[in-house]
Amino acid sequence: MKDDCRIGFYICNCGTNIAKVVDAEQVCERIAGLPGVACARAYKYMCSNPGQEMITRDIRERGLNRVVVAACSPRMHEPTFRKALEAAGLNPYLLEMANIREQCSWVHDDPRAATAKACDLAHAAVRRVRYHQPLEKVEASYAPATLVLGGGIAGLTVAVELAEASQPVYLVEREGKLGGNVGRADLTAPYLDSARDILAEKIARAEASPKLDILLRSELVELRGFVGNFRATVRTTGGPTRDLAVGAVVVCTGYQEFDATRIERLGYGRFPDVITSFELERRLRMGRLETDDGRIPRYVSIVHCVGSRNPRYHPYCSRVCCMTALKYGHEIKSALPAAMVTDLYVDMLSFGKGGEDFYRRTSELKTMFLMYEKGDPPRVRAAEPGDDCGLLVQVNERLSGEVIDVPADLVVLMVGMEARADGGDVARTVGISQDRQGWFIESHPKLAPVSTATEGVYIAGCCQSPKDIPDSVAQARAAAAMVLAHVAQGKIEVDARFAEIDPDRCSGCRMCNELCPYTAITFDPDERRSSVQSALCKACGTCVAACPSGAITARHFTDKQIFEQIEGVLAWSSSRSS
Amino acid sequence: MAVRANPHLIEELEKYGAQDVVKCYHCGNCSATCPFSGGTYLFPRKSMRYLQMGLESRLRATLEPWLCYYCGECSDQCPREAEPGETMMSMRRWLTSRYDFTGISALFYRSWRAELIAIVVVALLTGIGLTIFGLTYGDLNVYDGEGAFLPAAAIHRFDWAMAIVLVILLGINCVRMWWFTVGGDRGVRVPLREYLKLAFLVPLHFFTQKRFRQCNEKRPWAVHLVLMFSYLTMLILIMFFLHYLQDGPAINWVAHGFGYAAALGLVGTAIYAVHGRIKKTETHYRHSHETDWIFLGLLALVSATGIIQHVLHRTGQPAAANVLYVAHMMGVVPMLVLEVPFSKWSHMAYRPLAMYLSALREKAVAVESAPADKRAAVAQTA
Amino acid sequence: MADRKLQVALYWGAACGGCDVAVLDTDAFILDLAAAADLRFWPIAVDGKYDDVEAMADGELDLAIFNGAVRNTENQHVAELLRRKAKLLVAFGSCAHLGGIPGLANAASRDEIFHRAYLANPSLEEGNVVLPVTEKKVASGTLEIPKLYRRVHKLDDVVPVDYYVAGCPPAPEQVKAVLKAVISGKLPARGSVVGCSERAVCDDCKRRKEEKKVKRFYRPWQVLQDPERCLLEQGIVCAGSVTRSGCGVRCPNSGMPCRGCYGPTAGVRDQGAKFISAIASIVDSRDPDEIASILGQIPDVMGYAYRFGLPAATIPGTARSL
Amino acid sequence: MEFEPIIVGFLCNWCSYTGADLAGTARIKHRPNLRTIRVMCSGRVDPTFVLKAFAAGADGVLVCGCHPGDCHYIEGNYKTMRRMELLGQLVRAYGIDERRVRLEWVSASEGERFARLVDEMTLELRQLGPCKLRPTVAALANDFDGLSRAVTAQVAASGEVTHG
Repeated sequence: MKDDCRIGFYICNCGTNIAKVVDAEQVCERIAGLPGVACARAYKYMCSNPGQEMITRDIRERGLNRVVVAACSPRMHEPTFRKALEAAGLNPYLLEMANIREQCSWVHDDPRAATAKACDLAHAAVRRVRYHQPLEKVEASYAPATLVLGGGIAGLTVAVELAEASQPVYLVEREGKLGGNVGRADLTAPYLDSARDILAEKIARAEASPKLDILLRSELVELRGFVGNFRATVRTTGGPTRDLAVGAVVVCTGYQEFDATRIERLGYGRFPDVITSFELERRLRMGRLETDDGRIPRYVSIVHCVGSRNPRYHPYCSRVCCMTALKYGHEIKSALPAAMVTDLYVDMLSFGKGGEDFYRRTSELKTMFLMYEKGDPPRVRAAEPGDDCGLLVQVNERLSGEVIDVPADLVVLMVGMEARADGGDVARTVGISQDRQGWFIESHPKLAPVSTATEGVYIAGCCQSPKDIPDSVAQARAAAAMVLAHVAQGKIEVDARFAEIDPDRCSGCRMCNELCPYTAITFDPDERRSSVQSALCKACGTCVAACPSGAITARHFTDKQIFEQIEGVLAWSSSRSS
Repeated sequence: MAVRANPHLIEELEKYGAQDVVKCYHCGNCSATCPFSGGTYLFPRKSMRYLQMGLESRLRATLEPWLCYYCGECSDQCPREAEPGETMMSMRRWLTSRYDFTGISALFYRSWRAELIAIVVVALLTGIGLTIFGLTYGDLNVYDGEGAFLPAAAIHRFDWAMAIVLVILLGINCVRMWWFTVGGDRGVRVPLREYLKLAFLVPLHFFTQKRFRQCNEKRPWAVHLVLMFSYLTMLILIMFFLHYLQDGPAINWVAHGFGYAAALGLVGTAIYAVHGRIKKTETHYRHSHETDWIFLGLLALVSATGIIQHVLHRTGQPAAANVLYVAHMMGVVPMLVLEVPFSKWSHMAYRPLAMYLSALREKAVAVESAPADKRAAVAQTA
Repeated sequence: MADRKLQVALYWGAACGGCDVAVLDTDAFILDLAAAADLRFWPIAVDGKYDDVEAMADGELDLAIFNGAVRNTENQHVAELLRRKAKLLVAFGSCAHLGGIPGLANAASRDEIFHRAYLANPSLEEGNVVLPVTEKKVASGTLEIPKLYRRVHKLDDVVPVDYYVAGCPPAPEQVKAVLKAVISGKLPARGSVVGCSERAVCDDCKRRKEEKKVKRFYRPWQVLQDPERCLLEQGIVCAGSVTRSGCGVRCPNSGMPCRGCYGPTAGVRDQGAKFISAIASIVDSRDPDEIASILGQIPDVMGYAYRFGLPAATIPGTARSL
Repeated sequence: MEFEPIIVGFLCNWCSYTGADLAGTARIKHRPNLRTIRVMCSGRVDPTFVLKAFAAGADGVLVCGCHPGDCHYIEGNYKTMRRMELLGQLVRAYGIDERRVRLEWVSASEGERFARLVDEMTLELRQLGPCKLRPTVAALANDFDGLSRAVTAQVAASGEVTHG
């Protein structure tokens, strides 16, 4: 234990949120008796201004050099209290919080047990904070250029926004032309604007911008470095391989459509008149809405949720199919007024601006809506001789419990969106993570929707999750704004929490090298030592746990700090404490 | 076995007067507000759904439209203004055309012109026939007694002949209705005993309209009851006591009392309905199908000519009375021949029958869904 | 110091004798030692009694070298005795340092060990069961034998230790280095492991190290090894990465995986736990069943993890032995 | 009084700790037996921590991370999965019931699941009773005679004992 510690302990009542279950005074009394604790106080709202000032004053007047706050979750107010320490000139990392609200008073009823638990958590925090060290943040420069992966609607938007703000942009597109999946659509829901028009405007702006370098038939093969200082290797088919210096990367790699042959009963691939939504879009664009053998369809059946919201394929909603299906109702009815359209849906999700109105307008076209059970898609079979249609779609109608045969000449499958099959390669190359369905994960689902776990790498559009054009564009512009904010500053601060390798202890065993998901660990073959590039490190601590020489330290999560915490939580409560 | 959907079903129903069916999104407010909806008969929502799903065969088998009296609560409560009440009405028209084996009903409902032409043709035939008959066997100047232009006994025989034809036509349609809803449904087995036990329901509902009374609004029931009893009274008078009304000069005040009351009822309710439909005073008067107007027109015509010819007769103007009598018959005959089996008036048979059939279905369903042990117990006692 | 010869005692506790042999293995140096020091007590080589040691003044010995673990009352008695009489006490070899091979006894309970040794030993003659007792009255008085503790302890569990010499046994060069340091008086910081590296065996191992991803583990005899490449990368379970260097990479250089006798490096609290963490980290699979089957190829995890140091582990023995 | 086990929990910052916080904000009541220690990733959990917790008197250890494939640090939890597998073998060798060490995946949205997990583990540990590891640095026990009696009694039953 460090002898020179002067710890200030503060317990928050949080009005009655904490105090109604946890006896704050008792916790205060017990903590006050621990070695190194210079003062222990309870207050009604520690996060309030007077609460923070209490900490600041005590640091100045009582010479505190460590602070423990027992209050809400550190995910809530750790930044607040760190600022209070900074205000008094104390390094913010000399703070430790004990979570006695979310993980104690809010979830327990018995005051005795809750108080005992709060004591243990506070005790652990006090023991831990003794081994805290002042940490300094690291600063680095920020290159103005940005690499945008994917030339769909999201990528185009990011690139155009940045280029028109006079920042250099490299737009990397794997295909030979820009536009992505939007380029495959005819009209868009709910206002029935032409997708072609939407794209043409963006592409024209992109091509006109002198700051924008469009690299078609190209792929990112390697990304090294860290935020503000990336080196990207881009390979162009039949062209040069370039090494680009960029400050940020925006991933807009989009989605791929669900393979409808996977759901056998839909008959896709077996019946030529069972087509996907993209195939219908193509026919609509060509103005030839007819069956495979060139007849005018009298009955069109649209099957929703193909691959989506089905536990066997993808559990999520692909978000655009309902509106697109409704759009087909309009398009078919306007092209063929005599045709009858049937929508076989799971739930009609016509959320968002204009959505419900669009649904109402479609239903007024006498579209027949039949609901089927999630996980029980309709079954398509050839019609019987004498029927006035080519196919019969059998559906277990959910609202009525009836098994219904729907006549159809054309069956349109609303194939859902799925993460690109090679999304894992992209994720590994740029160092971001994927969820179980393969979508890229954002930093925070609500508060940081375009950032990722790798600083300087952003995501926008459908590579993050299925979304419609307005949402993709909004996300793309958000990502562009994030990049511009950093470019404007010209430099970045790297979090002080990262792993460090002590070169005097490293044995060069290379055990850690492959463990780092961010390739922050490099091995110097001459010195036979590994080292961590701090700006790349995200402080997960996986290498620390693995280092057989004990040479890697996780700043702010050291072995010693955690050992102290373990002993701290058990010292009073364990049935066999020594 | 799968049911075939008919995507054109809504379009077809629209020809019978359905409106805004597509607006319905099955929230169920209509069924919640309906005082009759419950148990195994959940409407109008279920029928609306059948309609939207294009399940023609299911819709044909349903009795639910007949259980509705169009109080209009559902249409008032509908958040989508989908007019479920009016849709139920149109379904009754459509069902009537399904029960009718001749196809005439379907023709009339879908084309008011066809109905009007049929009425005019029947009216003219009646007029011509009666005029020739009268001139051949009687004297235009004689209204009653010997040598009467249209003697009561002859009219009586004519009435009975017509009634037999009507009963046969309607009877066949009623059998078809039974077959569509109960008899032909393999899932429903009704013991013969129940048929007998519940048979009383037909006259009960016919005469009391007691179900109609359960609507929140009592006035439509009262108006309908007055109309129904007036009509019934008139029918009985005509079928059995025509000569009391026609013969003179002695006045049978009992028959006349009934006659006047019935005439008053008919005229009053006709005026009430016409006024209501013009001013759209009540929800069920908001939408008027052509057949509604034709029916009211005939009713008004028949009532008016009936009263006038009676007044002329009693004021001693036999020739004028006879002319009006022919005109009256030119209204009555089409009304009975066309309206009763093929159009709106057929509901006087279908409604009470529907009460009976729905009760039977409920009995059958109850047997089906009874717990196994209970069924075993029933078997043992049997 | 030059005018007075160094007063030295050597002792073996629960040990195999290998450490004493290691001292003798210093060849001609032993003669230098004899010239520079009076070997006052060394049961394996010199005749003597505990009474002789007890008769010494406290602190009379300059150096006491204790090898072997503390297993019974006698071991503890001598450890305390030497601590009192010697200025410097050195825990010599893996047993004194960490508990050593005898420490593996902590995997079993004392009852089990007793039962095995006296009742279920395959070499026992049938019907001839002899059980020891701690005290027996005979004509001349009471005879006693030392009492066996529940579990094996390392030396510093019993008495404060000044220096540690790691190894099973310590390499002769190391023995020389330690003795020379004491003779010359140039001593490192108290409590340190003398004559060793601060890094792991890998640091001194000349084998080539590349990507560590293992799909299958082997016993050394199950696979033809690449003599140039890291053994662990070849799936041979080598403890070199979790073991302090100083031995001269004796085992890996001769084609055998390191077994960990030098104990953990200074930065590691628990050698076995680190072994588990490191070895498991490099398994190349994401499928729980496959992971279980790959890791199931390592027999006797506790034996691998704590071959030389169970008494020094965070949990120094199994639930049965504690 | 019923035995109340103490469980030490190592929760990853991004999924499980957030999930535990969610249980709090949603006021999903659960047993107060868990003592949580926050780590950035379950991959930080050195097996030493688990052994240390038992040595310090814990009755159970719960390690929670993001679901496989959902790791905030891409694949830290896979390393945890492997370490906990091998650690499980060691824990068994130590004679500690495997049910005392649990690795569970709790996402940031699974407050309910987290609460259920704590209750479930608490109940299970109650049935198992206290973890029978004695304090690591206990006084040297000296009951050789007791042992002798136990074994002697066993052998006496077979009737062939000689004292040497």
